[in-house]
Amino acid sequence: MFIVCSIALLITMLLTLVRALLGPTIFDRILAINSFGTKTVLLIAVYGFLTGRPDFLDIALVYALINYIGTIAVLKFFEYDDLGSDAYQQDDY
Amino acid sequence: MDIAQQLPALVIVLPMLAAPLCVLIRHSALCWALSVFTSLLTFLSAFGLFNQVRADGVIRYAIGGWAAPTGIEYYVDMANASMLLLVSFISLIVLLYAYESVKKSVVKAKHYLFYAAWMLCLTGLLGITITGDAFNVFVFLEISSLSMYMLIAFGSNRRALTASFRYLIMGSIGASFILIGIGFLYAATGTLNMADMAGRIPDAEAQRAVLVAFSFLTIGLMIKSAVFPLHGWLANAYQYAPVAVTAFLAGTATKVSLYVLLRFFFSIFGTEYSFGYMLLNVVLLPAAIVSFILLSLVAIFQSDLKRMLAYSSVAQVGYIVAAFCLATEQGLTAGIVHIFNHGIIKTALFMSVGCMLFRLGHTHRNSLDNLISTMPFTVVAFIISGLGLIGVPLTVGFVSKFTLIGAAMEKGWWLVGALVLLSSLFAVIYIGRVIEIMLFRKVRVNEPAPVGMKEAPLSMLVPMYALIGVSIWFGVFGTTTLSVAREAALVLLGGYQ
Amino acid sequence: MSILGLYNYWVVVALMMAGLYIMIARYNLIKKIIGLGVFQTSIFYLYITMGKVHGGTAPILAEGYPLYSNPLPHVLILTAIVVGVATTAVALALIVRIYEEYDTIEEDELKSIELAEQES
Amino acid sequence: MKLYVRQRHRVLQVVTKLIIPFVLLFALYVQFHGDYGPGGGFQAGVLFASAFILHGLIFGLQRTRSVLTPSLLRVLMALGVLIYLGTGIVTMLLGHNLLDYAALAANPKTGQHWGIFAVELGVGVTVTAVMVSLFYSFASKRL
Amino acid sequence: MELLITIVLLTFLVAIVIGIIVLRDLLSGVILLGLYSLVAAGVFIVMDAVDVAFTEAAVGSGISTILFLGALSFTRHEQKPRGHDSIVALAFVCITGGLLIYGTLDMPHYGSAVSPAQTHPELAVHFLTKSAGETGMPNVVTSVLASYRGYDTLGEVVVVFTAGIAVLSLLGLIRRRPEDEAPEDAPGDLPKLPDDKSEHNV
Repeated sequence: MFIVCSIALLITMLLTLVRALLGPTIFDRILAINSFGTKTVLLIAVYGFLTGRPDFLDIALVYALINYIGTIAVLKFFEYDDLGSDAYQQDDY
Repeated sequence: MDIAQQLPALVIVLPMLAAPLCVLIRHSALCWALSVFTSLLTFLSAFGLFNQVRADGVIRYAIGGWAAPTGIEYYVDMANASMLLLVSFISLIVLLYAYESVKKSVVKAKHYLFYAAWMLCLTGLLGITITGDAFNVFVFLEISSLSMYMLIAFGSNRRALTASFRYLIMGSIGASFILIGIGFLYAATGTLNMADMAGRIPDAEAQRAVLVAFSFLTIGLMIKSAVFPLHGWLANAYQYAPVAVTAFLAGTATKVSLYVLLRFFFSIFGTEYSFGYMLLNVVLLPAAIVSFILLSLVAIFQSDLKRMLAYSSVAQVGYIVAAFCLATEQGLTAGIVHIFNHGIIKTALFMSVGCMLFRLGHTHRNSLDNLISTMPFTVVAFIISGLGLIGVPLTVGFVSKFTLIGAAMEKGWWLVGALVLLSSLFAVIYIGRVIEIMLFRKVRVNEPAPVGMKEAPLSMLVPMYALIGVSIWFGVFGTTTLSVAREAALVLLGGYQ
Repeated sequence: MSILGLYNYWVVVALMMAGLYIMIARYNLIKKIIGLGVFQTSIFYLYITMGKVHGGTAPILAEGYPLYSNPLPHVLILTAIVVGVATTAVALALIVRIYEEYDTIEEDELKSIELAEQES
Repeated sequence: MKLYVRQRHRVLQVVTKLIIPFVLLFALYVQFHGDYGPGGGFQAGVLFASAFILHGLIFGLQRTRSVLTPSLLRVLMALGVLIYLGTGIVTMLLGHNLLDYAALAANPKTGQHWGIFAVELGVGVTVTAVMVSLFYSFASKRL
Repeated sequence: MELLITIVLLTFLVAIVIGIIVLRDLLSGVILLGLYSLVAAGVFIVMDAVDVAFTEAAVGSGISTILFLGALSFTRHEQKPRGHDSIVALAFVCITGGLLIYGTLDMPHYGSAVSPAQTHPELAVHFLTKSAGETGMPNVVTSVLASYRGYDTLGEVVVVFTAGIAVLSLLGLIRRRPEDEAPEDAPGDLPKLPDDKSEHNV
């Protein structure tokens, strides 16, 4: 069960990787990499159960978090060319 | 707390403590005072340690209370006790000297960062020297390297930045190679402790992993100690760093890497393996000879004093490596004694150049006409240490070159001895020309005399002359350093107990 | 299994060399640092490979697992990762300063600017 | 136009506001659970820092900087090293070797616990401060 | 299964590195480097190095990507089409790689339990069998990191600190031109530089 699952995940990872490498525009890459990260999170979770030590799910959490932050950073960089800007919000939030 | 017992730890802990304190204090003069005080205490600890080692032999200090191969230990014998002494002494002297020149060349708001980086660099260099653990060498190497990049980037010319960056690239490749080497050694022996490793290598010698580890460590350390084909980073880094930093680095950084090289070749791999089986001579000796011949020649054609001295440094590293290649007790003694002597002379030379820089604002050889009339003390200091660099009798340079040539003769390497003499001739040329200009060439008529020219401030002259005093002392009474160097050589050749 | 026993090492070597190549051959300074990242990560990989034991599990002791992988390479690499990111940060800061001073981050342009400066 | 600009990243802002406390909580968990599971001071420090980085990315550096001021960061940076080194110095003062945590309590095992706790705290503080300050330095292009 | 995952992920790594070499756009390079770290961290998990994977994911693909993006925002994003055919570099790399391959030929195979590194009685074996009794921690990596090799970790913290002050001195916590002598970062009220975009991206 877990084995089939991980093989399926590896295949989808391969597909997104292809898009990440070939992707004509930068958005293709960003999207591909974001979903690649998600697949990695899943793979780690599955692998934890596969080897019988599911207590390492913490790491999957970190991956998810880093993936989120990384994607936001790349997008913000792409849009504003400056990571620290707050140009889009002048007053309350 | 029993101070005598804690000396090995104090040598590291004191400067390491001073760095964050500097960041907390943030007051320029106070940070300087703290750094000087710390350097003094470190020097005293190193001195105490040196005496202990001399009296009782090897000291092993188990950090964290975990006995050697399990934990990390400080392993202090004659070889590194004397290196500790050299590094902490040069740091102390140059720091005393640095106050004025830093005040002039570094933005005031960053003084505390400068001194913090200095302390970190000192920590790193001392940490590399004192440790008995191979991986720990890498960690402290990175502390010293990162702080060096930062110190070099303090230089006022924008080229300091590119110099620092190129050094960073080379240094990172070197450090990564060292990391790979240590990894292969770990794979082959299963241990990281140097003494334990030395004991296990004879059994693992047949493995290719050891061979690869040896090659990678050699290349990595050659980069770090600027041996000929891999010396590219050094000239710019020395030229564009603030002069106090150059003086400090010239006396310590490459020397510590050379010490690590010694440690790995002679104590860990063993003379037999390094020179008998791996034929290290075939690679290293030509590199060393090219170093001291070619780069002495290059030095002749440099019009900037700092750059000239930088190339001369590479040449001197060549002497030291050539001495190691002899792989005899005599040769090793010559190499070690030259590490000390060159450390002292080159630091003194850079300090005197710094005095000129402080007053003139530049160090072009051709504009130093008749400098003796305005800055007599600086010029005399330059001349004395320049003579030491050439190797005139009664200077430290003579002691080490004499020993080196003697060792080469003893081994029957006449050619090496002759080439050393030839390269000394080149040194006569490049130092001699500068001296000639400073003493005899008249000020050109249509050039206005520099306004406000006077001798460098006392706070720079006094430390410089203290260092020159030391160099004269060891030049006249060369037997002291020679006997220490011989003991160190014996320890290194004898391997770990 | 034995055919694949060294596959790991070879791939790691290839990755390392690719990183080193980017570092040496590319003129763009940021690209050099990207190469450094690849190079260092591959070295970490080399170390971790050495620590792995077949049938072992992560070195967090628990009931019912008799065999663990070697924890020492993990510790060393934790330190090395930190060193790596420290180096990267310093390098990038230098690059930003270089760009501000020279208005370029291409190695060959920097060289020609410096050469012109030296001649004048 | 102004209205549009203000509303632009509302979803991200709300989501981030919700996430940040959990990230901090998770960082604390990693910091103090490092003895039993994966993690420790370094990882926790990075997670702490990433919470602030996330805040900076979404709400702009100005606001983040009013929470965690640069001078505070500088103090924290040094403080972490001092905590770590201080632990070592205390063990030296107690007559043991550098970083021998057994000195910290009568029972060596308890001493180890205290020592590792203190040391990990030091690591966490320095790493958080340095990572956030690196972000400040590299993100303040237009400030 | 384990082996399969390892091999597939390794192949991904190779593909990513080829991408990094080929692509000229620096932003793509940075993103791919982050991805490289993420995949490498995945492999570390398969190789039982959970702590390392944790750190590599957080640092390699989190922090350093952000640092790279920050640096990119100050500089140009395009790599100029040069620096491709360096024979010397290629030769150097090939020799080094060949040496490494040569060295690994008689290495203990992947996963071997009888290599010197696994059987050293005072290191690997000591840590796995005695650390729980000596430090009372189930996570051997933490106990080795903080206690047995606590000194290395001290060095590591100092390295981080060094990087912190190095970047502080190079860039400052608030960017401004180097000749600007104003007192350093006053907290609270932040001196706003004139809104001049040309200042940094000329």
